[in-house]
Amino acid sequence: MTTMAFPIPRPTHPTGIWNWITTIDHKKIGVLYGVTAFILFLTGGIEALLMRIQLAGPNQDIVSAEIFNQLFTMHGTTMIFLAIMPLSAAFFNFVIPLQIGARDVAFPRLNAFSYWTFLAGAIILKISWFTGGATNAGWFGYAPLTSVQQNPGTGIDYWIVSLQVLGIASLAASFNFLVTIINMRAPGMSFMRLPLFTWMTFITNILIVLAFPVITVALIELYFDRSFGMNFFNVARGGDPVLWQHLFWVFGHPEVYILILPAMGIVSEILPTFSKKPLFGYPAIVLAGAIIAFMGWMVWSHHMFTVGLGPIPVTVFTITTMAIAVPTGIKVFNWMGTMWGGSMDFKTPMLYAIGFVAMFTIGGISGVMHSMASSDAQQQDTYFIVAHIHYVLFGGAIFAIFAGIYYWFPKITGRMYSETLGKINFWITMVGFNLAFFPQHFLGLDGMPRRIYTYDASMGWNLWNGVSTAGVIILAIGILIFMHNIVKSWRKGELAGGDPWDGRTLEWSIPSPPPEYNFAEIPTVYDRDDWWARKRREVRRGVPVAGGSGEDEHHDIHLPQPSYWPLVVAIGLFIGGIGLVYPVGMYAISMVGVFIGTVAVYAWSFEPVNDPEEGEQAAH
Amino acid sequence: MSQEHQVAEEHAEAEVHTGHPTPLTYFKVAITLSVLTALEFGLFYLEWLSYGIIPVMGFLSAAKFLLVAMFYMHLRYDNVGISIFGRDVPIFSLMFVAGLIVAAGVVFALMALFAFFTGGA
Amino acid sequence: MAQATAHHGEHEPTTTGLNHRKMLMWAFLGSDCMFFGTLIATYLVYKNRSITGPLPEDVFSIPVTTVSTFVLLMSSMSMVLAYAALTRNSMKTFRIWLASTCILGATFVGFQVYEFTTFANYEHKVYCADVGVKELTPLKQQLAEKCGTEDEHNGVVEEVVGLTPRTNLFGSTFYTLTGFHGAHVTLGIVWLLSLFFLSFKKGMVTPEKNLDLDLAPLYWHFVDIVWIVIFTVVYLFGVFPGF
Amino acid sequence: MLKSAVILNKLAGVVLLGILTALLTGCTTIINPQNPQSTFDTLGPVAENQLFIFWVIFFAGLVVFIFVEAALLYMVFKFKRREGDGDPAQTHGNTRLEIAWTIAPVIVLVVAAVPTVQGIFYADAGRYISANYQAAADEGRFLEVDVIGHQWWFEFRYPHPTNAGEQIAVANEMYVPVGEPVVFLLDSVDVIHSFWVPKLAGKVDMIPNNDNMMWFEAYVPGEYFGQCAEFCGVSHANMRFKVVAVARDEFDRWLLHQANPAAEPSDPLAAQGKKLFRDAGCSGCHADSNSVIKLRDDGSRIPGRTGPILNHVATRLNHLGMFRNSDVDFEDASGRRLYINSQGMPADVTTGRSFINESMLQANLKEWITDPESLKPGNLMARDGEPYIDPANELTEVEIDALVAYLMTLK
Ligand code: HEA
Ligand code: HEA
Ligand code: HEC
Ligand code: CUA
Ligand SMILES: [Cu+2]
Repeated sequence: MTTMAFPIPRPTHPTGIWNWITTIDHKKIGVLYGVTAFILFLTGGIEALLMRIQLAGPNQDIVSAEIFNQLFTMHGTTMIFLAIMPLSAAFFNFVIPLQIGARDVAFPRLNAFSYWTFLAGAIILKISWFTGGATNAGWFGYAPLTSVQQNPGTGIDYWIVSLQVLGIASLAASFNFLVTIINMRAPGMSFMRLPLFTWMTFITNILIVLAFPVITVALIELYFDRSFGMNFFNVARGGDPVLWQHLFWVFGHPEVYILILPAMGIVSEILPTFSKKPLFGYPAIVLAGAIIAFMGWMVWSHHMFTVGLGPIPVTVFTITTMAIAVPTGIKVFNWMGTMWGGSMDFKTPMLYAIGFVAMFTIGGISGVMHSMASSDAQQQDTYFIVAHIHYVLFGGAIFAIFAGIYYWFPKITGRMYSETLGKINFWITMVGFNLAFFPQHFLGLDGMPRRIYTYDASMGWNLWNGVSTAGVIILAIGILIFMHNIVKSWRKGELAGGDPWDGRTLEWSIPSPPPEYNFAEIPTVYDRDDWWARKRREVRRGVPVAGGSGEDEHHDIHLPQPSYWPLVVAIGLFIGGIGLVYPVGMYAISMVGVFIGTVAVYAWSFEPVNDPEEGEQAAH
Repeated sequence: MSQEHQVAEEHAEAEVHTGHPTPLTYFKVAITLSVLTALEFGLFYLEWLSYGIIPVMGFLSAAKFLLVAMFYMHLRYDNVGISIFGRDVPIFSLMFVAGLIVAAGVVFALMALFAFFTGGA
Repeated sequence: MAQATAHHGEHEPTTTGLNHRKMLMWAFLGSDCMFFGTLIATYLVYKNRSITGPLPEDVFSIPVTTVSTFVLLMSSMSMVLAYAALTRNSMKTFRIWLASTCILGATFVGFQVYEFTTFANYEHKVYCADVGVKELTPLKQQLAEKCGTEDEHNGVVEEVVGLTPRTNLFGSTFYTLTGFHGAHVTLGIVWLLSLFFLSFKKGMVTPEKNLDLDLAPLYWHFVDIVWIVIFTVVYLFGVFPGF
Repeated sequence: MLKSAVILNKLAGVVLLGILTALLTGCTTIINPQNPQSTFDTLGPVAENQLFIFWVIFFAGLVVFIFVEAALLYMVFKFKRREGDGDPAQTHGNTRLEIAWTIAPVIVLVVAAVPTVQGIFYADAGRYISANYQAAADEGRFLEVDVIGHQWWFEFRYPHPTNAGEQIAVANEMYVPVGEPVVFLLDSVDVIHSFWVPKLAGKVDMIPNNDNMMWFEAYVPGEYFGQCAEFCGVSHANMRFKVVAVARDEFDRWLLHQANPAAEPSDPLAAQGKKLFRDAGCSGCHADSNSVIKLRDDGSRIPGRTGPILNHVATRLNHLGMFRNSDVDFEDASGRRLYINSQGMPADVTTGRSFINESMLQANLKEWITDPESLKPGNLMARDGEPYIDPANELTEVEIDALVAYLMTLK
């Protein structure tokens, strides 16, 4: 076959900044995702810190009401869309191909595109702080507070556009990982042998693929209302603000499972590894994950118990929501079954994983308390909810993400983090976290509404708000220690070797950091936890444990080459998106973005995919 | 392009094995689709059908939907199963039908919540 | 294990033997179901909630839309015939069918443009002689009240009450739903045209490399399927009183 | 593992355990029911029912919590890896056990669901009315109040006791008769608000065009805190109100009093204020002498003006539902704060008058009229009111005093 003449040669930067910009290596993209998302997590954390300082005492005036409203809206949006989701995506990128025994994801360039588009969306959201005010209607942006009449500035528009761009990034990534997991498993890696993290990623991506179009449509409708005077949520023309709530939560509830399922996957990897036991009830855990994902579609109105849906819908949603505790309980109990009788080694990842189980259970139980609509009538929109969300999101998702960072740190960097600092970090975080968020339960039950920028001294909320703020400061110290540990160890930690934890899954069978091609030879899988089983087999047969030590490099492995185009398409989206916020001259700016994007899409699809085919033939 | 090239080749082969439809089949399907559309159009003007029109039209459009999906989109033919929990799940159908079922569920649930069926508001 | 070797033997580069891009396409279609599902849900939820006219029964013309539906269905047929021609390596037939698909698709879009413009400039007419004989839509009943007043000319009352996306909830939901469908069709035409022109370049579109011709048709048929649903739910049921 | 890390590990574990137990055992005192918005001090049947359901799930949850956390702690100490340990027994699962821990939560949840569903129907106003309307109507008492949300204040409209087709409007402070169910019809003129009086009932949202309803009953006379619970814009935090529960006959007198215009001011300063109220544009947004609003012929409500009705503003125990006009520390025998200590209040108290501290009222009004923005950021009076946006029309000290003097006469 002829190789097409293509005007622009593919980039070939072995190192340096251009290497990172044009890379389509899933491991590097994973690192990019991780670092970017962590920085964004800090920005969300600083927003939270400001809120907490304002609320530390009654009647304080440190930030104004307007700023406070922007702070919590940006905080929620940032943490959910710019921190946890991309941090999970970082693990998808780095870990999934390694766990299933693949050389890369199914669409390496699409993968780079996802990352750059995510970055574009993040920048769009964050620059709105500096363009006349960020969005201020809460992360779920209830109509009609988001209408032009109520909210004439550009904050809401930035929020809409940013979420749309982030949606494109998430969807592209999810299609990619679905195909990767279905289609790039090593020989013998049947579905019931998939590592649990891969399973949960698979389920999460199905959820993303189905949930994001819903928010896309809701945001389109909102945008049309704001920009073209349409009537979707316009009460005066018969529109119903409750429709926005339904559309948002049809997306929003699956979204919270999108946040927690990867975390559950991470924990399901770490607990067996450090207990030296296989996961207890693997099929049950997988099935429970699938059931949670499926039932996640039937519960959304539990966010709307006070909306006045009528007693029958409220009863239905109460019962479906309560039912979700059952599959989740299956997971929790099976994790405990995994540890039971194990030989537990309390390395930092393990501490965080156990912390996850402990803290997530608290958040889950408070979730069940809201699920009973009668008691939720007193809890809805109070700090009791704020406590719930932080127990499941911080005590759940973030704990698991920290566990995952520590766990895979040696694999990613080839170096060991400092165990002492790791432990200190864990305990400070644990104490700070509980101090910060447990008292919020009390505040909520004492009637403190959420989203208030101030409160009166006579309300009896002073003490616990003060404690909560103090807890956050401790928490922040913990996070600083974490950063210190990571940065220091990355630069000069001890060398880790390929398999520091006596790992179970395939990523531990290769050197750390993994070579560009991952596996010199695509492994054939005979067992669940194949690497662990292989080691034990070999020990039994007296063969020295191989692997994890680096092997010969001179394989004729052809890897996909870097490309400029994913970045250029993302730039097109960025410009196009900004143009939607400022519809000057019939969307002239957007047209520029669309033009750049279109040219780049064509260039992308004509770009020769990679190596000449002779090489490929030879490889087989 | 090589990888895809190969796949395509394998694929064409596979289609031969599974008895891919001929243009004649496609043509027959097209005729059926036209007839069904004509039927819809005709039935539409039968006023005595009253509310009966809803199930009838629903059925006809579902039939059209299935014909296109099965034959034109080849769901009948190339739809390899993967084994999950010991069951063979045809993967393309799974992907599409998952979207379809959830979408239909959401549409109906929202209609019920907004009292569409009970004639409220 | 089973599926690793399942379908096509050892040489298969993918686990299932299915092509990556085709699988992505199916996942995308599943996702797009949710996209249109949400738009349709919005349309249905807001049905009968518009405060002012015009309503579906005022503007829709079922015969016209039946014709455009037919056109789109036929484009699906010519699409699949193009695909079949390509696999048989008859490039000429292939191009003919591909071009006719584009033309049929463009015709459909043309119908939509026509529909939108007539709706936007809709003129309601009531022949006063008909009043009482024929059932009138609420909007026309309103007009009929003007019969016998100065607004009546030669036994006819008429008024331009265009339907735009701003007019009422029906306008907003209808144009958004069908507009996004139209945008999908337009995108499909661009894709097919690209393939059409590429097919003149040697080696770009060949029976062996028919991959794009596997994806574009899938997309095209999906858009067709969506229209089947829209035609029934929005048009046929839309005019049906009591739905 | 490093030695220091081991010690740290242990130490921190103990500390954490201590904190957790302290928090748990302290629960009852930690959450002080005497706090004005505590959900644990239920003084009406709806809140009582909701608290009962909370306790049901709380104790169920507590059992689960203790079980999970205790098991975790036990395992952490019991199954710790020791030097030289080999691989532990490789168990992959246990079907019986797994079935057991699937079924156990199901049972817990089914048991908890029963009172919940009952509670949902109990709190539902529509059903409550149809079940109780007749009885209440027979006794001639069944109060229905329209509650209308505005950014950022509450308007309450009572049916006129004698004139059918008329409503009496008040703002930010509402009275209800003790021991009687009251039904609220919830509406909003702008965005979504939520009506919440924690000690009497859980919240229900106030959504434009959505005809929501709720009901509650106050067991004891007193003053209850209410708060808007749905984020509604800049001053959501300051959107508060009060519910004052009084005996039925007092309530009736209060309502009639609200319906009548306040007496003409005799004091010259106040008279000047009255004139100014019109000239400075206050009356564009506020009604000052008339609380009675006719309904439309079809029974629907006529929208009021932009601002709260100020007729009888000087009888309110709180300014804007949040700043106290009264230094009486309402206390009942058990020392519960903020309730009107009343086994039937003295007759002239029905209007709240004897509780009002005139100088506090005056200071509050003056502060508000001088600079509304500082008390309630973003509020529409400061945003749109002539005297506040147009420096040329700015009120002078004297004018403010006159206005305050006038408002003080609106008793
Ligand atoms: C990671 C995210 C995450 C997760 C996993 C969950 C999990 C759950 N959530 Fe949560 N939720 C949020 C994130 C999450 N939530 C967020 C962000 C909001 C607020 C949105 C906003 O308003 O801004 C919210 C709000 C929210 C509400 C709305 C409250 C309100 O606004 O009034 C409700 C109501 O039902 C609810 C319920 C639940 C339930 C029942 C679960 C269940 O899945 C929990 C199940 C887990 C367990 C129960 C623990 C383990 C189980 C056992 C040990 C078995 C035995 C247990 C029992 C018998 C009880 N959540
Ligand atoms: C993943 C989700 C997530 C996470 C991790 C967090 C983390 C935190 N959240 Fe979160 N929060 C939400 C999701 C999350 N939140 C959501 C969805 C809402 C609802 C929003 C809404 O109502 O719309 C919410 C609302 C919310 C509120 C309620 C606001 C209100 O209703 O008025 C509060 C108040 O205390 C709060 C506090 C915090 C705090 C203190 C943290 C802490 O854990 C943060 C810890 C991090 C840090 C403290 C940063 C560390 C930084 C440094 C150490 C500085 C380093 C500096 C440099 C390098 C320059 N959050
Ligand atoms: C643009 C409309 C507008 C104008 C003009 C206006 N007000 Fe107001 N006023 C309001 C609104 C709105 C509120 C409620 C503010 C809130 O709670 O957010 C209010 C509240 C008040 C209150 C408190 C009511 C209560 O229930 O405690 C007083 C007193 C008051 N205004 C007096 C005045 C006086 C005196 C003037 C003239 C100088 C004036 N207002 C002019 C709109 C206006
Ligand atoms: Cu009104 Cu918050
Ligand atoms: Cu939820």
